[in-house]
Amino acid sequence: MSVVAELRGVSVELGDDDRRVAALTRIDLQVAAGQILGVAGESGAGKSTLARTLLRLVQPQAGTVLLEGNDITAQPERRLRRLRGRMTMTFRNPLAVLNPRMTVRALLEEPLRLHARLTAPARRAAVEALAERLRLRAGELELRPAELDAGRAQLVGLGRAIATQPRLLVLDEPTCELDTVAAAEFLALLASLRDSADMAIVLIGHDITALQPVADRIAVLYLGEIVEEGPTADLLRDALHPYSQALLSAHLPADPTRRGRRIRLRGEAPTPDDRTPGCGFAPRCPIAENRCRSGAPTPNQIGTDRRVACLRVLEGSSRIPLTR
Amino acid sequence: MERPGRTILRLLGIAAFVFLVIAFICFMLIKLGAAPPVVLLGGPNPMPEERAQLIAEYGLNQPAVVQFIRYVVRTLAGEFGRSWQTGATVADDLLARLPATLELMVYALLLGALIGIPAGVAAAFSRGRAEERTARGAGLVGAAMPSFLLALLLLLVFFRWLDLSPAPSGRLSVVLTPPPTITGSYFIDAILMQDAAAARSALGQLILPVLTLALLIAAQLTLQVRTAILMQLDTAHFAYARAQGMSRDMLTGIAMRGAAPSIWAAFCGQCAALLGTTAVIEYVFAWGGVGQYGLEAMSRGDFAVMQAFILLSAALSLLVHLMHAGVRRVARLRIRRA
Amino acid sequence: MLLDVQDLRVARRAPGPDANSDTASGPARGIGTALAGVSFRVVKGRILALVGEHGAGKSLTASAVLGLLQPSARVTGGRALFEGQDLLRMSDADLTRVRGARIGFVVQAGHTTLDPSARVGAQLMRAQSVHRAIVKAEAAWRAETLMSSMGIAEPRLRADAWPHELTPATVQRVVLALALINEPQLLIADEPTAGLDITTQVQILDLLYLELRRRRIGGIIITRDLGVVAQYCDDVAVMFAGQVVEQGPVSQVFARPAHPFTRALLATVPERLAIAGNLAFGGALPPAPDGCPYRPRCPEATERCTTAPPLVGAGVHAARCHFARLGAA
Amino acid sequence: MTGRRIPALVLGLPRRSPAAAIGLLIVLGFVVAALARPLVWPFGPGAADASSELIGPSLRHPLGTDETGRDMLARVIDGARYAIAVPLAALVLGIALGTPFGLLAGLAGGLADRLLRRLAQAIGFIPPLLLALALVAAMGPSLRHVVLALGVLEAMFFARAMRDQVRAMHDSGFIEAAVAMGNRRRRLILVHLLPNTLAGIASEMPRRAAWALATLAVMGFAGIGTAAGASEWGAMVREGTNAMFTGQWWLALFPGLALLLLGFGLQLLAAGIADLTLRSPASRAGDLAGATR
Repeated sequence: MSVVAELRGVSVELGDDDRRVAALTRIDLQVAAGQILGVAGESGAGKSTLARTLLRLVQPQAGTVLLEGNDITAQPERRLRRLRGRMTMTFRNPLAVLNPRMTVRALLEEPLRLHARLTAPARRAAVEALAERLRLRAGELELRPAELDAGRAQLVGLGRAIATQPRLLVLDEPTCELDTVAAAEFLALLASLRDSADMAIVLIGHDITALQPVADRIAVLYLGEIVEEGPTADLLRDALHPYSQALLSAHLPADPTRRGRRIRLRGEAPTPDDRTPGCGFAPRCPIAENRCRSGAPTPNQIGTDRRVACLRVLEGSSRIPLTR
Repeated sequence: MERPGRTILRLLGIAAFVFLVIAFICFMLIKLGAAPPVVLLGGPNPMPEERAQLIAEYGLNQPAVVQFIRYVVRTLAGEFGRSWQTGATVADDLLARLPATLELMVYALLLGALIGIPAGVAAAFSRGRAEERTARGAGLVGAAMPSFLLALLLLLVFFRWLDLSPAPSGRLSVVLTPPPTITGSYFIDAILMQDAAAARSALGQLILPVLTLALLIAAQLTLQVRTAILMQLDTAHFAYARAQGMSRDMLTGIAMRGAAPSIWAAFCGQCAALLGTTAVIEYVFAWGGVGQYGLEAMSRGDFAVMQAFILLSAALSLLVHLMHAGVRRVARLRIRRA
Repeated sequence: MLLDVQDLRVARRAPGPDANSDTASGPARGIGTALAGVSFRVVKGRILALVGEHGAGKSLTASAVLGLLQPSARVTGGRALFEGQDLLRMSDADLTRVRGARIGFVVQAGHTTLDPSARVGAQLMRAQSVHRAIVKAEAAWRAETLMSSMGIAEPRLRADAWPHELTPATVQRVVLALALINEPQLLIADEPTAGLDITTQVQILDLLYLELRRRRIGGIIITRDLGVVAQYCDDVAVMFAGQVVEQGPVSQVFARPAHPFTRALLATVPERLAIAGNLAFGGALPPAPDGCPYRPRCPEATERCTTAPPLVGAGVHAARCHFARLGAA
Repeated sequence: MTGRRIPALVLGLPRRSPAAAIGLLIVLGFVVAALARPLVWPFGPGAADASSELIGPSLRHPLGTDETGRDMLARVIDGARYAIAVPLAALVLGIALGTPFGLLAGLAGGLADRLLRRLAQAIGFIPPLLLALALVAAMGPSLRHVVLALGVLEAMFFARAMRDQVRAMHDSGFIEAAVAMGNRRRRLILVHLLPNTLAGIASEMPRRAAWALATLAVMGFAGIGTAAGASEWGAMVREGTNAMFTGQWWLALFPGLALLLLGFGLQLLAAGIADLTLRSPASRAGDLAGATR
């Protein structure tokens, strides 16, 4: 398995000169070809910034961004533009990212026009093939964004992203505006893509459980830091970071016989403005100790391929006792 | 949060910038002129000594930059030159005519708001019914109405046909002597002096020009207020309040509160643009205010007056802008205090 | 019986030219969103979930029951008996006395419900004075008490806040308080936690659930999240293309879904989602205009499905399908 | 709306917005009248006829004649040429001058944008009507100067409108998506930005034309820039004002009414377009939230 995209110690600050806010702090992340990496986090965790950093749409203040082993951290936009067919993304709000004056056909054609040297008939054929892969219905190619619903629009967005056969595909909360059925269809399509095209996929969402059906690995983001990362099955079975546990327990199982016991967190998901020294999760953590409020934990390797950033994890005391 | 000293400095900086830009435009009016500046400033046939004086005063034989600096300095000192039409200094002319214009504008604004705001509110609340279409149609006709045409129509009906109003011959019947200046408003001054005849005449003269201006203002305000309120009616919180069973009065209150900033902005916008329309109306009614003075200067090429008039109009709208921003700031502070 | 909706029908014309009309988004514009005979019941002290896809008519049903339809839609038939009185035939003045007083409601996107130019406390007090004569001090006291039981810390301080100063979760708590302040018998909540983070979502839902139970209020929760249905609701009505295609107690419907659409819906749940097989839900296919509307997407459709399916019932659990699988287990 | 073809859009207009349709009809009516007058009306605007001076409205002269016996209907229709051509030219000039500036300022952002905005704000303190009058008064009366002055002021408006559109669009999703896709700057502007921003500005055009028309008329009425043409409506009203009070009301009234009608047509068109493009935001918030009655 070859690593397609990698972040090494990446920190990103956003905002203007008056007020800078740390959106991402010391992020280490790898995603390999044929793999789906799920990234879970609530609003303000830095999910969208992470997506944009992977594609170098955002310039990090520190660290290295690599695509297929090449450092693209300092590449000028002119050079990056040529790579934009190899690294693509879809967006949260699928309807807003489609130019309202273009037809679905033109929208799907655009990436090919920009990145593939094809003759007009070849491009046409490629669009038709793409439409078939997305299972678009007859006539849908001639519609405009205003005539699509969110589910279809996200499908078009996905088509635009995979048209140039990218190496890296980043999906920023692709199902957050979709109905359950449309979302399930989208994920099924995504899984089939992973198997057929050998690309690295980063799937971002706010709920671990929603990522579970397709993600091979999951990273949990809190206040711009990765608090836990590991194989999906391990993380679901035995989440080690208190926040991952809380996130998992907040999921509502669609099974009336399973009345989950819940971890109650204090307060709301904070914004980067409210960042306190020490562990970012400490103010809401049910098992936080005094040392958590002074020293920031660094990610610890647990087992062969898990990382957890919690001071209590090494002693094996990071599990929160469940209460109802 | 904000240091007052810095804010004041910033405001002064902006004011200086605005002044320079406007002064530059006024200065350029002469440079744009087809005739030599001496003619523009001194009239078609200036006397030789007048000529020499003008050249010295304005530095007309010096580089343009120097001329501009001189112009700025003179303007800041309140020297606007002489009108070759009246022979008096422009500053004196303007000061003498300003009360007449202000009187007209203030009454027109009050009456216009009194008609326009309720009409706009009523139009918005009767959405989809005949009342709304009537109010909106009237607003659109008013918006399309040339100011002078409305004035002439009113004169035709009330002066020529019905003979209810006096001739458009200024602020007072020609047979009366104006009251001594106290506030500058003939009507109020006449009342203060207990001069019934003058007061009645002043009021009679006021009615038609004020009505003309007020109708024009009201038409625009109706449209703007209607839009502002409609936007409130379309908000989810308004729908929610309505669904909760609030009475019509409460709902009106909610919509008005929400629309208040927009309505205030619309009103201030009307104030700021009013001098232009007032000038035309003064011209029709031979009102003798600064508007008529400025307009006639423009049509005859009296450049010193023209420059001063443009400066004055900008100063007025700057004042309105400050008033608008000030009130908004206070209102927002009230919200932020919580 | 708190609310008994029988065969509710709503017709909707395509949006006209005037700016004030509504616009349904997406391809469903003007068609397919009308209600074709919706029936369900809400029992005192129980919570009913209304689930279905976007455009199935969930919100429209709530609007029709509350008499809050857009001008482009109108009720063409059916009854909605609330404590014996038909809401659909009530005069506007009578309806006004019901809404906000005996029926509370929470709408989608709660933050837009609050008046941005009034303090939170004032809005809570205003909502009380609409329906009864009340002394200011008492109204304020009740507002604070309710805010506090909605989990808002320092309610007195918060009552003085403007809506824009509050976090989304606090706003939602205020919206809930607003819906409950007149002690309604029925609460209709349309996507009460849409857009909230999942850790705050459970906080809000727990509160709502406890409050409904404690006051023995009947509830209708409109949602797309089957987890919400499973964890917080007693009964469920599954809607598809303007019809209730299946209804019954949550435990029975989830254990033995009788309608193919319900089965498809339940299959989308992450825990059950079988990604390996190439799942075809047919989500993009429009409903059929006649016969069974689910026919185009139904893997089990036969010739018989071109005729309108009957409501097949076994006790409290019923489904609108020729081949409904009921009560086998 | 974007999906519809132009003919369908025009044919469907009366149903979708009666206001816009009526407005369009009025404006087109003036255009046709101005073009077709020589073909259908026996009198010319300049044909003086000593035998028929100052005749009131009659069958032969529906709008009467002036003091030199010229047919007023011919003159009023002749005036439509100015009333249409001058605002149109000013609009074209304003868009050609203003939009590039607005586009550049909007794209550049930062200091250049701030400076231009402050500049526009400062100039904006002078009431536009007075500034237009002063510019023409300064440059001297000629049709070219009138168009130039109006065009410059329209340009300021369109620059600002374009700038706001670009800034708003810049933050919208599809521009970011286009960047993420690797669009070149030029393609970004020409394919993605410009068509969408121009569409946003288009709805303001009738209102701006109405402004230019009204300002042109005031120039004529105040005797500034009368070189615009003897049969310019504002100038005709000015000439007829005194006659109005001596009984010949038709001299001033009919050109004035023509101004009102054309202006009203433009305003209707603008209002209609605004209705068509602006949909109430609440209608998207779901039924319960959107129900307003």
